[in-house]
Amino acid sequence: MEKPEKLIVDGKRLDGRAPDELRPLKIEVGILERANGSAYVELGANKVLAAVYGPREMHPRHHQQPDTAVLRCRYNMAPFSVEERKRPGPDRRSVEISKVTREALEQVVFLKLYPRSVIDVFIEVLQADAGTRTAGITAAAVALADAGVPMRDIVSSIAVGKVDGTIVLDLTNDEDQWGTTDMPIAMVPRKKLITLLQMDGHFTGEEFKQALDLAFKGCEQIYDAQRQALREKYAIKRGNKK
Amino acid sequence: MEKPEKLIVDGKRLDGRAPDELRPLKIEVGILERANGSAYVELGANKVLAAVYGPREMHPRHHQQPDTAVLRCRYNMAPFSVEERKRPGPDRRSVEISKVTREALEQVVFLKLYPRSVIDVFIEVLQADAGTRTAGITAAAVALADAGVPMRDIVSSIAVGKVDGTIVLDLTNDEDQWGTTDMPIAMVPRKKLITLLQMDGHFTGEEFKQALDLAFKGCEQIYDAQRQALREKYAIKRGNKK
Amino acid sequence: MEKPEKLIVDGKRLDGRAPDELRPLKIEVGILERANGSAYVELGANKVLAAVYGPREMHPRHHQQPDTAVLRCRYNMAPFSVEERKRPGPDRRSVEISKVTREALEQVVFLKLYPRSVIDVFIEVLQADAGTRTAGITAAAVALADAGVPMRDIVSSIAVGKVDGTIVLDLTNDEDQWGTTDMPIAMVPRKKLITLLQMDGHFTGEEFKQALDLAFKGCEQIYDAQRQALREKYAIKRGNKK
Amino acid sequence: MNMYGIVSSVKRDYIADLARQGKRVDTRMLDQFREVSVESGPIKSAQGSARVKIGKTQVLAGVKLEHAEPFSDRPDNGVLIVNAELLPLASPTFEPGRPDENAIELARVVDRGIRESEAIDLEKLVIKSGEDVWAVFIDIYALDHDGNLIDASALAAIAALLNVKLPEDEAWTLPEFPLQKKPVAVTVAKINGKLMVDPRLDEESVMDARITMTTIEDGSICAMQKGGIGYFSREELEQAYELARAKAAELRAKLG
Amino acid sequence: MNMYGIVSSVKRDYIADLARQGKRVDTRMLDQFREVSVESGPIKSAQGSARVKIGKTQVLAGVKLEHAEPFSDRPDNGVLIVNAELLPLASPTFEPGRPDENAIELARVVDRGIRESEAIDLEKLVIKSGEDVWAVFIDIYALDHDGNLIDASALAAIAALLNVKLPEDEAWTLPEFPLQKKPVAVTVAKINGKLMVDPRLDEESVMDARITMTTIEDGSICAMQKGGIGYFSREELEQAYELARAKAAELRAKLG
Amino acid sequence: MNMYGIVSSVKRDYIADLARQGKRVDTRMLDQFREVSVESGPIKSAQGSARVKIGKTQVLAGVKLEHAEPFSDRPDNGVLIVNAELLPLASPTFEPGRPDENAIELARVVDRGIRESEAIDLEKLVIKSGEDVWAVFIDIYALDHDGNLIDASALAAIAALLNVKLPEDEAWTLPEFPLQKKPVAVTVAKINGKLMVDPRLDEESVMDARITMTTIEDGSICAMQKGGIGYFSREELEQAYELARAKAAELRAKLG
Repeated sequence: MEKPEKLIVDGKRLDGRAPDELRPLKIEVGILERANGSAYVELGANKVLAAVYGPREMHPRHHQQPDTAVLRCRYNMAPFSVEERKRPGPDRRSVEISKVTREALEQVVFLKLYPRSVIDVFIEVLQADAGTRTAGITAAAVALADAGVPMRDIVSSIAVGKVDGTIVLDLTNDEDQWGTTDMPIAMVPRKKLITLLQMDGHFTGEEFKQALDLAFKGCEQIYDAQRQALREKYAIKRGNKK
Repeated sequence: MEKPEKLIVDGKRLDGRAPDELRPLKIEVGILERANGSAYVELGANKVLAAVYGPREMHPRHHQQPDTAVLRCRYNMAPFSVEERKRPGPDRRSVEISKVTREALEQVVFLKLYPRSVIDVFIEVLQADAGTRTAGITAAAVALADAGVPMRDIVSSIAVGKVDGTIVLDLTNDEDQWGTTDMPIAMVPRKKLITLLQMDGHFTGEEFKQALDLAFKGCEQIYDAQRQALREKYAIKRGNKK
Repeated sequence: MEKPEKLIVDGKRLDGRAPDELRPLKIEVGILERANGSAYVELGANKVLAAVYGPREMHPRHHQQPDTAVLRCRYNMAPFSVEERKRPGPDRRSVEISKVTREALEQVVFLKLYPRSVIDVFIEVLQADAGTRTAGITAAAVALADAGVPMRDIVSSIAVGKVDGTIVLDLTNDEDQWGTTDMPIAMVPRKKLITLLQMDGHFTGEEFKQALDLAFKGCEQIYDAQRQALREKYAIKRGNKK
Repeated sequence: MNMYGIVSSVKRDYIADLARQGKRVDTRMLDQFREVSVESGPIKSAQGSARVKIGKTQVLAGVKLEHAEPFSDRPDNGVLIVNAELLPLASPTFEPGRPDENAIELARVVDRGIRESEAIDLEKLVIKSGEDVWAVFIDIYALDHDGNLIDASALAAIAALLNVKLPEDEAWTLPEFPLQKKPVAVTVAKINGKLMVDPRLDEESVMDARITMTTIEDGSICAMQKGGIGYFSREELEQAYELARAKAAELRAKLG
Repeated sequence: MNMYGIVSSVKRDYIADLARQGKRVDTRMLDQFREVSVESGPIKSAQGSARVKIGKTQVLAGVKLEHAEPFSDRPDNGVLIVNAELLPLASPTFEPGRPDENAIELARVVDRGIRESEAIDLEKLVIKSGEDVWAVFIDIYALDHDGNLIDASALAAIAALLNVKLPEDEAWTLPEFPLQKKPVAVTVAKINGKLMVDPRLDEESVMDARITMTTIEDGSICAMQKGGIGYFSREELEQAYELARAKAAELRAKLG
Repeated sequence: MNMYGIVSSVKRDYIADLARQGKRVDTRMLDQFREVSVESGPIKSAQGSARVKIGKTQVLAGVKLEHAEPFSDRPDNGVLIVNAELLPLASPTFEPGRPDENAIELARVVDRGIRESEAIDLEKLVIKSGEDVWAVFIDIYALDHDGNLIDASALAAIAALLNVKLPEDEAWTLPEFPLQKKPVAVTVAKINGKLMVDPRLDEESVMDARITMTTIEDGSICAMQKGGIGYFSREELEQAYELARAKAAELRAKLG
């Protein structure tokens, strides 16, 4: 797509959203048979799958930690998830995202309960439209809950940014590409503790504060949807057991 | 070479063979000093070397199996074995052939006799003219016998195919390239048990049956040549010992 | 640079040196904080850093030798050390140089004193102008001494070669590229025992002998400078301790 | 690594004993598939895509079309590349990293079914002879592995090809994607001497051997692949062919 | 692997306890850097180079300019590539081999600071649109790791860019290298609830989390990166920003 | 990994003690090679090939000629590439995988002998200056390793070059392959202070050091490579040169 003249017209974004509005969000829990926990997230045109294996025995053994479980995360994009086919295998971007994803999640997981173990989080981006790392974290947190991994709370994640001088929530690919600033963020929404923060582009100090405000609002909506999805899954399960 | 108009003229193939005729076959046993067993096979213009090491201790140890030996096979082509120089190292084709080769041989080897051990089969194609995987299996079976590895029986292998509508034995490169169908097969000839079967091209059900008939005939000839080569080697050895 | 008409004019080389003259040499000891020993060598436009870690426990454990320490060497060139940016990571040249460097140093180190240990020598070429492998060995020997690793003696290293038919000491890049012969050498200068010798180009038997003569002279100068640098470092240290 | 996981020896004996009686752990007939569903076009970023479920096994396939140079010995042919990823998401025994021998075999079996049946008319994919052609990338993504990944993958691949929309590219001048055949793979497992289709994961972990036969509309065979360390007799192969042919027709009907 | 090494639990408690009191192991203030020095042009084989020392931490950066094809989606932009090597020379915990996640993160944080601030006017690096542009390679070489490699690397990178001499190449027609901004990264560590700049290695091994903020001359932010498993509150982020902005000005002054 | 294997300490002492007396395990003289044979052209798919046996050591070399771009700093030179594979077939200590330091050293020693002697007139291999040249690939295949792979490989390489038939290619216009020298490598091993040629594998596992000297027809040296952790004195090097020169003439005679 060519660069559009304006990304915000009459207070509305190209897809009709208000600046502080999320894209349509769908969260499904437990959609995979083999994984110990799984979740599927659609956020606008993003389609992201997360699966959790573990706690399970760590191999090779010399990677075991005697006093704690190890959390491992892999973020990966399907070759067909983007405009130009992506060659399979990790690249520098996915290695970095895997690292910050792990750091975003690790704080809430009670790893000490499972010494010598490993908990694996696998995130697969099936279709991408900006915000895949935050959708991945959102999905991973739900998958961890689905796997029954004990956690302090759920981590919720979204991006905010600046487009045509306006602070906006949940950028699309066009807004990311033609806008000024992208700031993915993850947090424990109840306590407002930020576990992931990256940013590139341009923010004045004042804009940064506005962006944080909007991020808190966005993550609360994500958080509600995560809990709702988990409730539905487990309500149904309990219902079935009767 | 350009595609020839016909690959079979007056019932004879381009190299003068009848449809059910093997190329000239030569099998030599024990031609390498360091390997525990070895064999060299020439089948037409194919030149293939196989060596066996083991049973020997498996390293690294965590790959050891407590109740059985592990059979490993590596099929590899020399850079100079084909028309256009092949880059050294495994490619997808050789990884697959290594796998089916192992599966073709494993059934006949008494692996349970050697717990915690490994038996390595290395196949090197020095000059290639279609049928290298089957020549490799034929050579590997003889090398296993030469290494003194206990086996139920010997595995014999050959390809059959369809060329100009005729079912033929032991395709050359030209026949493989310009013909319709290639079906490599391996078996324990005495009991007619098939341990490798691949096919690509086109067969009706009826042609498939004809091809199996021809494969059984071909493998019997291979089997005779394998036993003959082993007899000669060990007859001479016994002779020398007197 | 274009090939110059002559590399030696009136007995002087392009940089004004006599055939048997070293380039300006600077050796600094202990310039890194974290390494157990380190040295920095400037030889003409070469800038080479060497660091030693160990003796330390060898990981992974199955690489431990029960009766001796293992010496490992890595020679590496910075991407910006040469005219055309060098891609990071080992290439065939650096793998070979790492091997001969290890073999040049191993003889003088009392490895048997540290069973199950490893001593790591890391050589980084920051700026290159021919003779980097010999400058690296010279630096590594000083770094080993700085690390307090017990050694029979110090290894000294330099290149000799043939340029415009003259045997010369310590070739520059231009001389290496446009001259005839390059012969890097390393030795224990006191006992005149040669621990590294490579050569490519052209030598008659007589020229080889002349080149050896010059190499002995050159290595003695290197040896003096190495000892001087170590004396200064440790004299100052002792001074400071008062 | 064994891609079929491990079952306890009790379960192993149970499955083998059932097979001897012509029965299966999930009460299916020997010649009966689990429930099969084909969803077309779930991925919009691909030119074509499909998700196939066979029981609890799930495979996603995506097709991308890109400009490429033809292979030097085939200047007048488009390029077909099939890649398979056994995602660590799909099974506790799958590990991240480059495709292992199981993933490579899977990709190559699917590739041969499509290539050898001439399902795609590759000659129609030439833009400029010897210089510029369309490359068809089929990426197979195993999402959930409960057995019979080969049949699920082959079906997802052909379904994704059927779903291909034309790329928005000036060089594309064909009225439609030149798909001319629908090859379908059917894998027959042998357990305790009995042949059965569509092995579940626990059956795969017990089977002696498997044979995959890919057939086209007229019942002729375009590709075969035996796997596993066991053997087949001649009679078993002929019986497997009859099974494969009959079941392929059923699966092909799911392609719509 | 943890790139911050291990300190004893006694030292860990000591550092944490000091932090609670607003103190540090080396008597610095929380908002105080160690001694910082910038040496320009130590490497003549690079077009630009700089060696930065922050306390005992040493980083060398070299810039090479080479002809390259532009990326197909940016035909009118030069190419910027930042690579970082955590040399095994620099720390007992760094191992030879391809860059690990720490080296990759380091390179990408430096890259974003330069790229997003538009420090280099990439459009001026085009030689022939869509065909030939200048590629700017920044290679970061960590020589001695005593903490805060990110700030040292980012400073070395911008200092090396400032040091760039024009290549002797016919295609080079610019009067000078088009550097138009000086982004500076400042990393703020959080230990026991206290924020501090320029963590030493032992402080890094104890810290809960870190946040790197890269700012330009006017104090605005061009890049941020949180690291570590801890969290930041909103107030902490705002406080970190004030620290980063103030300290960046100090470091920028070292660039001369 | 040590490529020379392990011998028992009893055998080690025995070999060293024999050496002291000027004797060898297989009753050879110190300056005596095992039986050497050179078979030309065993591989028809190569443009040139040779199989060399030295005692029980066997090496196969194949030459392929292919079109290539010249290196940018050598627009008027063909390209020479030497690759060596220490096949796992050849020794229980050789493992599959990318060439290790021993294989790389072997290839580079052979390469330097050919390159530095100017055995091939690379300028004659230019088809179009700066654009299209012949690349000469020499692939060395170690089949059976009973010691002295370097000499066997170097001899196989030059024998394979001598065997080169002209490619059937329009671009080939030379009357013959421009081979103008026959460099021959001779490796001298030092055991217990004694120098000897053509070490067997058990001798290699005991030797202190080795030196390979590659000489051409007039006895001058074009390449040298010392290996092993031992040392050589000046006198030993001069003695080694006399051995290498004399033995090279013997080996060269085998090239026919």
